[in-house]
Amino acid sequence: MFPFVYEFHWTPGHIIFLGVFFSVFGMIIVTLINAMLRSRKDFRFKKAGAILWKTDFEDLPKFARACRHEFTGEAEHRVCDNGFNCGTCEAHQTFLAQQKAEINSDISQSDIFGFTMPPDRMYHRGHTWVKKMEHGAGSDTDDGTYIVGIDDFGNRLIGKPERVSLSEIGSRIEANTAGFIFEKAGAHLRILSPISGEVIEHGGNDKEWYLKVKADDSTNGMAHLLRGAEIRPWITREMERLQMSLATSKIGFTLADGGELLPDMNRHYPNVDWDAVWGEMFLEA
Amino acid sequence: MNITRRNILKLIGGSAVGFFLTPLPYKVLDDSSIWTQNWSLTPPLPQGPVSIKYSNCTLCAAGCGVKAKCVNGIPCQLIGIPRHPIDNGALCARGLAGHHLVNHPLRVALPQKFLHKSPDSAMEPISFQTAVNEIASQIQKSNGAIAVFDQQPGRITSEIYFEFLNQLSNGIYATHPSREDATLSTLHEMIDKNNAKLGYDFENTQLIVSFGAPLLDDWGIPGRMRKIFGKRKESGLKLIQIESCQSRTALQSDVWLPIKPDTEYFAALAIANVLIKENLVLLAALRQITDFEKLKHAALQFTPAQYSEITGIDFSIIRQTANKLAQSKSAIVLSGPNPGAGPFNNETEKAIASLNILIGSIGTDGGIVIRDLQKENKNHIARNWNAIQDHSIEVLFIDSVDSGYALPWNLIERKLQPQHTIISLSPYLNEIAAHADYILPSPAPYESLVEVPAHVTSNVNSFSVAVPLFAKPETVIEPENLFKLITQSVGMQLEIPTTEEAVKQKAEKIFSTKRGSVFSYSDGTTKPVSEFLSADDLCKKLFEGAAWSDKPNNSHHPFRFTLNIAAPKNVPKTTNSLVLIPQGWKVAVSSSSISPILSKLFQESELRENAGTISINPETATRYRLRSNDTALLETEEGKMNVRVKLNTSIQPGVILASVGPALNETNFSDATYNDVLSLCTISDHGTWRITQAKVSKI
Amino acid sequence: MHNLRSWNVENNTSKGLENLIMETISEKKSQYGMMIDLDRCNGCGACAVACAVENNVPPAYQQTNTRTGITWMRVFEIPNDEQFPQSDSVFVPMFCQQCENETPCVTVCPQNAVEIDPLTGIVGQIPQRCLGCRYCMAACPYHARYFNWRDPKWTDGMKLQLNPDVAPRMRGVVEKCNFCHGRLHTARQKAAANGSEKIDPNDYVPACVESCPNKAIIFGDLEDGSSEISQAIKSKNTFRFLSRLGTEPKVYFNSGRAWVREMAEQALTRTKKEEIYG
Amino acid sequence: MDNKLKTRPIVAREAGLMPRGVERTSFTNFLFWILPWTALLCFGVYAIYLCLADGLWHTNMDNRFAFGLWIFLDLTVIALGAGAFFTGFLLYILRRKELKAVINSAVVIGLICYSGAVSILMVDVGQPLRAWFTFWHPNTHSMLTEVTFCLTCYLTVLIIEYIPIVLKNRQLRQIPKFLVFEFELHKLMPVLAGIGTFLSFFHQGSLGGLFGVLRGRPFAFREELGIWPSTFFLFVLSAAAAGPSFVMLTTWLVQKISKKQLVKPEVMQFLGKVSGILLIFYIMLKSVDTLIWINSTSPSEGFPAFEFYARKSFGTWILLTEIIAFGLVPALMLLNKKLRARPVFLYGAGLLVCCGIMLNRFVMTIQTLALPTLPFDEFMSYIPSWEEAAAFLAVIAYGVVLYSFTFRYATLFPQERELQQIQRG
Repeated sequence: MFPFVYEFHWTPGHIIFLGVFFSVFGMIIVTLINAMLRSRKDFRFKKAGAILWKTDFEDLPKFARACRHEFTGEAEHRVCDNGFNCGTCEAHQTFLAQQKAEINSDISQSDIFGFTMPPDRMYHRGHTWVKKMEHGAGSDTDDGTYIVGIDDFGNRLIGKPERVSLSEIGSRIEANTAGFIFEKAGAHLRILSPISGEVIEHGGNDKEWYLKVKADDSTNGMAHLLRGAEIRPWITREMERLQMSLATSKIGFTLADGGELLPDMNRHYPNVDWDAVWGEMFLEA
Repeated sequence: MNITRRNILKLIGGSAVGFFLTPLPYKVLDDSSIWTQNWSLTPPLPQGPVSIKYSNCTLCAAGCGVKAKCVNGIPCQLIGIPRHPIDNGALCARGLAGHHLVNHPLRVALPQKFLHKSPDSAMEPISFQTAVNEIASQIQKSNGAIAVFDQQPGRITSEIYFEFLNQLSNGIYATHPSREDATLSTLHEMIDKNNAKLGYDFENTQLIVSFGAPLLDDWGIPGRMRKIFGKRKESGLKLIQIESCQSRTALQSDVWLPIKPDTEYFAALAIANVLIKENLVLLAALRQITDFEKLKHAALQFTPAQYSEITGIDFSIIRQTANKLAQSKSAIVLSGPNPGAGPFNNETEKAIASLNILIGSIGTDGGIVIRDLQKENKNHIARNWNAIQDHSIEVLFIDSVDSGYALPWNLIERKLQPQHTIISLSPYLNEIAAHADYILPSPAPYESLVEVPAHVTSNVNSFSVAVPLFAKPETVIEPENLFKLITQSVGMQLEIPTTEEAVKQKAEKIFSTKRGSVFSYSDGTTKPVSEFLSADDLCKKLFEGAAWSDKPNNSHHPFRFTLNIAAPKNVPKTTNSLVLIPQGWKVAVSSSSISPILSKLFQESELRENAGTISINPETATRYRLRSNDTALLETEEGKMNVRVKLNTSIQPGVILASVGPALNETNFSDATYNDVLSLCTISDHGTWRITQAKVSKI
Repeated sequence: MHNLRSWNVENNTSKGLENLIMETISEKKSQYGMMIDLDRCNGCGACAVACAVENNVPPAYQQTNTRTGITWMRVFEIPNDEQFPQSDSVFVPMFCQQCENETPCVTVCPQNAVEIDPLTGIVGQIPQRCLGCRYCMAACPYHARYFNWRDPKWTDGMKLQLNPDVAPRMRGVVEKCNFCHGRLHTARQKAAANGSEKIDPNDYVPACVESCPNKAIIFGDLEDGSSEISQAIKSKNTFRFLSRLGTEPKVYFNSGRAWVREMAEQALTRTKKEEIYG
Repeated sequence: MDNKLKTRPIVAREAGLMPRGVERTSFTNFLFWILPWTALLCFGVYAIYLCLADGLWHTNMDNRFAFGLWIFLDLTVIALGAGAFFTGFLLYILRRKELKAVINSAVVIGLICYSGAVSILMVDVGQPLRAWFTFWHPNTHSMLTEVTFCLTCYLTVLIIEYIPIVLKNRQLRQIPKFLVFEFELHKLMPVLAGIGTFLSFFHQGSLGGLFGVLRGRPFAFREELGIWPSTFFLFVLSAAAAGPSFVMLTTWLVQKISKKQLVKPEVMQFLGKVSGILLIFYIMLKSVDTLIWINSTSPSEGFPAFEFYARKSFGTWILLTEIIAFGLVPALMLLNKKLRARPVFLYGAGLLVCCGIMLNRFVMTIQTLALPTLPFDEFMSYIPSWEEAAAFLAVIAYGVVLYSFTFRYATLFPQERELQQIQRG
């Protein structure tokens, strides 16, 4: 380039100066391109979902990221920084190893603070549950099909949605990415899918929405889900979170009775910033 | 090889990469820097053959030789002719940009008539014939005088004006020349031989005593003065400047006598006093040629102490000056008005001129010499402007040429009848033309053929021709043609020669005398007239660009003089109030006479003061609480105006130096929009406006 | 070698080829300089006018003043600090002083729009390359650089009277004295046409030198020991402005008046004057 | 993604653009706040249009004051914008994690300052269309080349750093590609921070060198250390000192205007401490430099330095104010832990530091040009035209507008939500 410019002479100054400048400029451009290539790669290797969750997760307040072992009392104030992915968490393994027996709790009771949380399923922190497909009698094959639904806490919190979108049949969903989209009162909520797999059926009515998913991995892919004795302390914590969220969203409003959530709460308390409350409770940053 | 889509893509890709390896894109990028130069608001340069033309500058009477670089025949640059025998190859700032005057923003392209009576004082185009008819009927029915105002007398056009006015019963030929020859013309009136044309022999003089003449500020023939003063170290020339302000000439003088304002008369008498009282001059010899009793009486009117008091100069310095004058081998005493302030009064002029007689410098080498002895063939009715009766002129023609010396409109106005018609021949709508009823534009400088006679201050005769460098527009008219039309219209019989014919006649006359030599502009050679084969040959040479100059006329003639000087009556009163002295530069007292490029001097630098600026001493400024660049109100009995204040330590305390400069960016000089400092000056009965009592206050 | 200062005429496209030819002619090295005899200068302004005409510097707009004007050659009147009538003043033409050493404007220009020609020592301004950052103006201790604050304006007639050898500058670029580059270019062409290595000194005379009626300006090659200027600068009355900055300006001044020489050496404030003017 | 469950980034209402869970004023209030600034911005843009379309004669700059208000503005905002690089440097390179609380804000301030400066610079030059010539015909000796190169690069860096902040907007983040890109970009942030620090070091320095190399301006000229004049290093140091103070000050201002706590006081105090440490070093070096200049540099060029201060308008008071009132005093205030803990002193000192840097840049530009050089020169003054002032204000208005929008629709202060919950709960 330069040698074609009138009266241009190469001097050591030019070489050093332009060398440094173009190296720096090159570095900036390379960084930018690198970021682009990496994100493309992420999509190609299907890492995007995990990344999205990771980003969302990182933006969650610490209180929402409490470790499941904190619920059970095994640990005090432990904040998860692993995206609730207990499958890869070393600490989780340690805790599991230390667990002598199933934590003793009244797991048969499905009514927790007035919520119906049946113990026959596993729960995701984003208020969805997974239940193994019960095949009809005579069928002994476990084909890895699961039903995914929204838990009672979630259902009651939202009430009756104005519009629902479910993942299409035949599409893939990733754990911790949107499995349902609920729209209500101007809010636009994505509700996280608890597991990864292929949607093979979906449906629902005014009250219950579900996806039937052929899961990728039925053991490791479920490690992060809460179950059994963890459910009660978790819901207790969630009630606290809700209370706090409601408090910051609108001063002076608390769940004074500590009792059950009314269906369609937003109608009863129109002054609350429900968008913020829902977002917080459904782990949306 | 078969053509596949892949191959084509490869080819395109390869070409794209290859393209960036060639110099082409980079060269194109680089060249675009040149293309950005094609800024639509930057004019394209004229293109075409470059040629050289020669002519003479006619912006003032000096008539310096000019070499013009032309593109497509249009001059784009003027420069002097090196080794020119008369002007020494110098052009002044005005002359260097003289070619711009053709395209001056104030130029009037068409004959116009002012509708003075209408509220907006608009101009409307008028045909020459209609204008001439209207003017002719004005002339025919006039009761008052018909006057032609010529600021550069002595030209062929001037002769035409004479002829025209001579045929009228009520014609007045009015002049207001540069007054650079003030001392010469005063002497001319004192002399018994009134056919002698006098000139200053500066080349051989040892001492010049100048009463305010701006000798080094484009006075006379600027190049000649510069050459003489440039060699002063070798020639021993001394200059004594007697002037109330430190002008550029005073700065360069050997001795500067900073007299009080307007006391030149007394300074001259004081010198005469010393010369006579102390017998410094040969009084016996002087008695042979003049009766100087009146001068003696006038000079002895006051005591040295009184002279000192009046002039503000220690008498010992006056004595020294007188001694130098008397002892110098050759000396010249001369006066010259400051171009802004008008001439001295007659008594002052006479007193200054008589010093030359006292020291015997007339007719001697290095003194005032006789340039030529001519038969005064016509009894002219030429009148200096102030000799004209007030309210007498009904129809006034104002010639297009200006003298380079200020001309207050008030001065003209007082000579006019209440009902008057003014016809301006100026090609420009300048300060004076704005007062006219008709503007019948003459050709601009370098648009017509003009002959250039010797300058009034020259010691030798000379002649050259200013050939036109530009084509003349059809909408302008030469004064001679205009007067031809007017004479026809009023039914007068008048033979009007063309300039070309007049030049030919002059060339024949020169050829017949065989005197002098011709300096050719193109090759710088000098050829004696005797070597020319014919008058035509000489004439042709003059048209090609040449200057004829005579050899010095060394004839010594015994003269007799009449020294009729009135004695001063009483000591002038000194006042504590401020005095306003207008000051101008010969080159630029009118806005239209200079190229807009002179804004470099007037507006874009502080080299020359433009209109509306006053300079005062810081001491005066402190007294009136003024600071540099303040706007102040300048008041005189005549009126008031806003001025910008400049401080200058070289100005006498109590003096306001008001610059009479061009108003470079004015486009309308009529009515109230333009305020000329000259309009604030009190014009004395002598037609001069050198001193005005003034007040200044901060706004 | 490529010679960029020939760009001054570049937009006269017909000359492009001549430039290329000319550039190939080798030329002897010169150091052009000037000397101004301040005792001869009486501030007539001819140099300033001749300069503006030669270099197609436009006349002023109505609003233009001493601080926004373009005066490649600007003459200052400098008073001594005496009161009337002991007052005296000197006229100092001020223009680009053609600094030789660490030329302030050359080193600061971000895009090489100011270059010193090794062949002539002339500091050249390439307006076509200038982006108008005005850093060079801040750098110049002589305030001898001028910015085109407005579009150049001539009347239609005057546009036909522009010097065909010098391209007018556009708005937004800096310009300054270049010792009449158009004339250098013409002289070079002439020398090249004659097959000469050296320009005839008579062919290359800047407009101010040529027009000075007092012959107060001497111009020539400082390298050439026999030139008039090389002799003239040896005078004891010769000085340069701000020579103590070490930029080795190639414009010299000369005055027999001691106060003028002392004035030139004065550092910074002339407090007396400031009191007056301030 | 195969998931056909498309999220719809449709703004149901204006509030949908804002981050969740933080309180923002009503849209009407926001409009009332933003409209006057936008009006000011438009007015400034009109003035800029005049300068670009009609020529720089609209300014009051002249051949003597070739630089004016705009260059002063450029130098000042670039110095104040140094918070971006220095906070980035502390966070990403020195791993001071607490600064995460202000990094976004610092980046936005940096972007505003740099883009504002570059825009004004483009108006300030006579032929902005030729700005690319600097890359084509670079003069490696010129400080301005260094400045141009570094500014261009660093502005690119700042834009890249600003992208993630924008992409994390509540609606934009619903587009997976944006969020993934943001994530990947964020991982590379230390590289950019490093480059930014490197570039900032050079151009802050070169801006100082800009005047320091002016041999023809003895007031500004300084001896060279290596290849740069001493002002190079002083500018780097002073900018690094003022940057954190400015970040602190703007944060405080935003807190006051938005009436909520955004950053923990410890972070502010840390910024103040950093500022104080750097400032005390700067003041020491500046004093040494001034003494060398007075006693050696200036006299060796033939100019007694105190004559530069001989005028009423720019007396020695200006030097003393710069060094003591705007230097030593705030430095000591910031270094004292007890004083620092009190907001009056902390922010008061921050204000003094910012004033100090403004005064320093003012002295370097305006005073340098106002002082005569030739013996017959005069001291001159300069008052900007309304067009210059309008363009100046436009930069400020632009900054307020951009900052306000970013503050409203993106997360500038990650601690905000938490602090809000603490406050409420």
